[in-house]
Amino acid sequence: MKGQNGHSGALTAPAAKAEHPPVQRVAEVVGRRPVNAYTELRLAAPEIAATAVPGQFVAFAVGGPLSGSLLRRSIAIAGTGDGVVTVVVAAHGPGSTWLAGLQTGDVIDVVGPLGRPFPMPAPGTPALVVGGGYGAAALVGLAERLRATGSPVTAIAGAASADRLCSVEELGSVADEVVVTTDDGSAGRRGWVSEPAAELIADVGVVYACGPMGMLRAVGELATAAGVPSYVAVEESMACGIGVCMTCVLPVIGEDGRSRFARSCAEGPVFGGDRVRFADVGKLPYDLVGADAMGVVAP
Amino acid sequence: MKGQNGHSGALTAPAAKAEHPPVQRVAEVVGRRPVNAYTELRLAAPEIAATAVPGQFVAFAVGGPLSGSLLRRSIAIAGTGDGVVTVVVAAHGPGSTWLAGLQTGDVIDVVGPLGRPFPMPAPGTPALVVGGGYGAAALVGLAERLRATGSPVTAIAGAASADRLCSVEELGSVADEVVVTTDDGSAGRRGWVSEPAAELIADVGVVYACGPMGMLRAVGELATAAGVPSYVAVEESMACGIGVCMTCVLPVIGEDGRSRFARSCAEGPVFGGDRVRFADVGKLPYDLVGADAMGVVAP
Amino acid sequence: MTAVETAVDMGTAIGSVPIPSPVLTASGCSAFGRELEPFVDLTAIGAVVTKSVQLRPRSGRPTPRMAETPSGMLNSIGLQGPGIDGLLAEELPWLAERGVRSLVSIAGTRVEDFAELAERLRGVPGVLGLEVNISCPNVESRGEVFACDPVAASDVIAAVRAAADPAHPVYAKLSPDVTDIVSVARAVTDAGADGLSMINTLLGLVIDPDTMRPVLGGITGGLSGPAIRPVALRCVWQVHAALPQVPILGMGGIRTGLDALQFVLAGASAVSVGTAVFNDPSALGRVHEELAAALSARGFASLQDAVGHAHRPVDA
Amino acid sequence: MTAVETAVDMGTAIGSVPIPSPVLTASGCSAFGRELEPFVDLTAIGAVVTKSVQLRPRSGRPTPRMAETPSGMLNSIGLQGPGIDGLLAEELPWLAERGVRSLVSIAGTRVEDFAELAERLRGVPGVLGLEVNISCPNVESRGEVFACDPVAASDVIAAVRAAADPAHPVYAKLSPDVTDIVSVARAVTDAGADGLSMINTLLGLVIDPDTMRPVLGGITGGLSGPAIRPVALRCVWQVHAALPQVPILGMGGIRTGLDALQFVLAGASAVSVGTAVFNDPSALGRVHEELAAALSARGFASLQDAVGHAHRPVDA
Ligand SMILES: Cc1cc2nc3c(=O)[nH]c(=O)nc-3n(C[C@H](O)[C@H](O)[C@H](O)COP(=O)(O)OP(=O)(O)OC[C@H]3O[C@@H](n4cnc5c(N)ncnc54)[C@H](O)[C@@H]3O)c2cc1C
Ligand SMILES: Cc1cc2nc3c(=O)[nH]c(=O)nc-3n(C[C@H](O)[C@H](O)[C@H](O)COP(=O)(O)OP(=O)(O)OC[C@H]3O[C@@H](n4cnc5c(N)ncnc54)[C@H](O)[C@@H]3O)c2cc1C
Ligand SMILES: Cc1cc2nc3c(=O)[nH]c(=O)nc-3n(C[C@H](O)[C@H](O)[C@H](O)COP(=O)(O)O)c2cc1C
Ligand SMILES: Cc1cc2nc3c(=O)[nH]c(=O)nc-3n(C[C@H](O)[C@H](O)[C@H](O)COP(=O)(O)O)c2cc1C
Ligand code: FES
Ligand code: FES
Repeated sequence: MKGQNGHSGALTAPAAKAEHPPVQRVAEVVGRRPVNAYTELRLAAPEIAATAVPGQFVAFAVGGPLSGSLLRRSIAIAGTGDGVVTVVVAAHGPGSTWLAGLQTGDVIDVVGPLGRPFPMPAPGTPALVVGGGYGAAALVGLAERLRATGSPVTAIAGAASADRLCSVEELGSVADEVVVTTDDGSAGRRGWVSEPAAELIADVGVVYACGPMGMLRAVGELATAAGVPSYVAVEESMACGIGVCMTCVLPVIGEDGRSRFARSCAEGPVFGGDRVRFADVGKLPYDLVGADAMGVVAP
Repeated sequence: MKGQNGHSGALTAPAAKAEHPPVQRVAEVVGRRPVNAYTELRLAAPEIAATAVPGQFVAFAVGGPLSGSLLRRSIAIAGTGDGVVTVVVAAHGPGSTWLAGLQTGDVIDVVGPLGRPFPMPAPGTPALVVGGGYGAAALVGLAERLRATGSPVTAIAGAASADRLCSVEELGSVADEVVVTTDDGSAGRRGWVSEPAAELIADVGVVYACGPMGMLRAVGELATAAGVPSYVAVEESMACGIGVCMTCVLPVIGEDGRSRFARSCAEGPVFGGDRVRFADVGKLPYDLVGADAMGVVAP
Repeated sequence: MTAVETAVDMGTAIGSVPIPSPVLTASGCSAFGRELEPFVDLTAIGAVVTKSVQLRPRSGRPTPRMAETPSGMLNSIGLQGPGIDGLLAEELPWLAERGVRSLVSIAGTRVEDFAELAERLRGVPGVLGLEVNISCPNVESRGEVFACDPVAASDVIAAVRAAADPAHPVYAKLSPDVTDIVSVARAVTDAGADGLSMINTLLGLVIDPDTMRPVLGGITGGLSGPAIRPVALRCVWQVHAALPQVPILGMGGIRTGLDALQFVLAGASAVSVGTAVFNDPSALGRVHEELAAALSARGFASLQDAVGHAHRPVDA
Repeated sequence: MTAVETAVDMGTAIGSVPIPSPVLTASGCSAFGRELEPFVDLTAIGAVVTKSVQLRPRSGRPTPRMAETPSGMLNSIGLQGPGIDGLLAEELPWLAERGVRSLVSIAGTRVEDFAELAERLRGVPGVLGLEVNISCPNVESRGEVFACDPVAASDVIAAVRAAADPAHPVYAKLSPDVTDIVSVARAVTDAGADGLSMINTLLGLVIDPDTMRPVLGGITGGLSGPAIRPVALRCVWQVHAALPQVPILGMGGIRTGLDALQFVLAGASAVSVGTAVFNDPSALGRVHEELAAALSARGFASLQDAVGHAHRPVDA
């Protein structure tokens, strides 16, 4: 993977566009089950299941026919197979709470697969996948794909507490090793995923992470410091999920070494861990392309 | 009933306020079944079931937790018993379609009982009840109550076609006679309810009607022309159902003989058939109290 | 409204008149209060803001008077009401007997009408103050709405302030349908308004796809409900930023305690709940409880401490 | 967009340029069209209205850039975009190659900026006309928004009309945040606007109950979506009533064919679908089909026959 980078000395090449365009369809919920603090939903969506690649997500219309919530909710794809797309939903605000309340037989409007998949390393490259909370679900398919191309896979799944862990079993069945951490020590090692990640990073050639922003930053920085390429799947607030609204941007270093506000739905959600300017998320750094036109000047 | 009228020579006294105040509660749907073109819902709402009187209605919040539809939908009470309130819903626009889609086990926010009940005649007064479409459902409880006070009851149930008839069986089990009419002749007599009503009116001392405005007008005018007091339950567009918004008014002749815009939710929905100025519904007649302040002058 | 275990002092004031709760009804959305009795303890809320009254009884407009809109509604009632005589004879005594505070909304089409109404309301028991609905057409200015012109608006307020009971705070109710709401706010405050109610409805239109004509006989109507909340909050924010010492009665789409909290943080020292009452007749008590709980959860000892908080730097 | 059995002639025009469908994207709500390709036949819709472009590339504002609101959303993107060079080099050729019509939205903070943009767009293939986004702060007038001042607005439009390709119709995009939208409409039409796009977003604010500060870094943002539809319809109605000969591109909360029908009946000869695309990326084609079906069901032989129909007496 090293050496695939651009002119800037970055460790990663930007994730490539997905091969298949997204589709929009009404899908039936064909299964639901609680998974610790989360709800796993299985949706009959053959076109999406057939083309989705790990790292991609779907976007759901929420609230039913009289809904006053217009914006789609983006949810990572946790698995595909037999024409079925699996997602894991954490009930958070009104939209995700509504999603988590869907019952078998209900139907929902879904768009997908969206976003860019995780780039694959050279066959056989040992890989570390790091998931935080429900973020671990999105890594199961990736781990399988890595194994299929000969990569030994080590997985770390972390959460605040045991009930917020996710997909530990599934990761266990594909990864060579699964390390579990919880902030409160209620399962696995007490502490953050970054601790085992720091220990394991020397042995791998690529790192993948999905979870809260703070975790992505820690893992990304760790990898970059160790000279290991990393890819993180970010979770920015999205209005459309398809690339037309420009609400979901964050500062990302491009192939030409210049930083731009990149759409996390269309240029992401997978970005090189060394390309996301984590410290500047939510800010407008003066060296961003076009910051000058906003009246921001170099200090 | 004759002679209970006000100063104006009207045949009817205005319907009296209900004895019990309404309550607001979340009720569970404990039963649903299709009834011809309609859906009958049974709701567990003991406080409402215990105090509702025929002629009253309930108001439902529609659309679920993310709903963009704020206004309540008013639905006549079709029956009460065992702590359960029964309603019959015709799927029409988005709100009633949502209501008609409720499943057993779903919960819904309901306010009731609302509005003024049908006034009862002197015990034993022969009564004619006339229902149009789902309006017949609201008359079943009334017919029972009339029978209980010794009134012989004749019922007419009419609709555009057989599939839009409602409660014919239920009326049959309490009324001495049930006449069915359909506009297209697909069940019972071909034609409007006003034809059998005209034939039967001479034999009764009071008439009650519930259904579309045109039907109420025809029945009300028929009764008044025959010198028989009549009560009609109107269906005006309501925003609140409880009397605070003033959207649901229609021109009604008061006890003092003067006409006012009366709230169909709070002064109605039951009005004397001779008191509603049907021809002026949706208009602002110059002789309404306060029309002068609106700039409307006598022609 | 059942008491909740919270240490937050929810007391506030309309002008200089203290009220125990910052949650009031909105004019025209709770009639004269009676119908809410089964759902709300009217003595516990801040006040009943009565439906705008004019000098004479008014029939109001013919139906249809409303249309449902996405997260809101359009209305054109035409100020149906009993006139000042009916108000004084029937409605205000009913409220006063029960110890319910009333903020009386007055409306007119001439400056003198407003002044006469204010005069008639002097010393009336239970009345805590006046809200002046200036979103009415000014017959002396080709029907232009008073609230859309700083001069006409301040003429009304000056006349009302001069005629009103000195003990009655006078709140001017502003329309959002202006290019610069701060200039109107400044004009009416300079003219003597003790506070500002904001916002009234936005001018809107709905066409019936079946008749292919406007739903409302008056063609346009007033848009209210959660749909307009961001506009209302913007108005409160702008005016509080410009005139931080002027008390604001905030309204426009408030449905929950967290909605009310937004208005308080933006600068409102009290709030009115309007259209939400149609959806939930128990809304007033609920909003009070939810707001108290939200303030408590955020560490505020009193409602007053939270007023305008969103304008302060984050580290403050 | 699959063809539907309907005899209705859906053809209309932007200025004098004919287009086969009255349904367009809304500026800023479909970027430069590319991302909609999987969902919509871009050659079949009226045109792609491109995200407002300025002279220089712009990063846009920091996040958060949006907040969901009841039946709507608030946004503050800050016109992120590639600048006119990027537009001419990348986006317009992509559209032109595919035979997609584009209505190019231009924005600036000085009259000369607008004129220069119009000049640069002369004769560019695929461009059918210009939409002038005057809802931008005017740096030469203490940041007052052009669209809020009839004089500033008409200065921009006059300069654009003079500089633009004579074959390009120039549409002025109006803001609803004014006391009298008809006076702005009249001013820009007198200054040479060939049509009017209305409405842009309403100024709104949302406060985050957790941070207790405005959600958006720019404090206020633009409110869009079905929530504002009644306001948009009212603006279209008022302007069409006053200036029946001026073509209107109507927008604000259109989600269905029946919503679009309301705008047409109120006086719009074409419509833009904005925020609804976020909810339903297939919305443009669907709205076209639904509108065609609705017109057909109401006995209209052509879209043109329905334009402004709601203003006609019922017996007409
Ligand atoms: C690429 C991607 C993948 C995601 N995968 C998952 C997943 O697998 N499982 C899961 O439970 N959630 C996932 N999320 C987060 C999920 O979309 C949000 O939790 C959800 O949108 C919150 O919506 P709400 O209605 O519950 O909250 P609200 O607070 O009501 O949301 C209001 C608005 O803010 C946005 N928003 C709020 N919180 C978030 C957040 N954390 N991330 C993004 N947008 C947010 C919403 O989309 C909505 O537009 C993902 C988000 C993204 C962008
Ligand atoms: C006292 C009363 C009793 C009623 N009883 C029944 C009943 O037993 N069964 C039944 O199916 N329906 C009944 N209705 C009518 C029912 O309330 C309306 O069909 C329903 O409100 C239509 O709502 P919608 O969302 O389907 O239509 P929409 O067109 O979306 O409604 C939009 C708005 O218009 C109002 N509205 C539309 N049509 C009517 C109408 N016909 N009457 C009153 N308001 C209307 C709605 O309440 C809503 O506020 C009754 C109405 C009233 C006032
Ligand atoms: C049906 C209805 C009637 C109203 N009548 C009046 C009125 O008489 N006087 C007045 O000042 N405001 C009136 N309003 C405006 C409200 O008081 C309030 O300012 C507005 O509705 C915004 O608040 P809301 O969104 O909470 O309803 C009315 C609003 C509605 C919906
Ligand atoms: C995210 C977003 C970005 C927008 N960007 C622009 C823009 O660049 N230029 C412009 O003229 N209008 C812009 N608008 C306004 C829309 O073009 C449209 O006028 C408004 O949103 C109302 O229509 P709608 O309710 O269908 O979205 C934007 C709206 C949204 C929601
Ligand atoms: S969510 Fe709309 S551009 Fe990314
Ligand atoms: S529906 Fe509100 S007063 Fe009757």
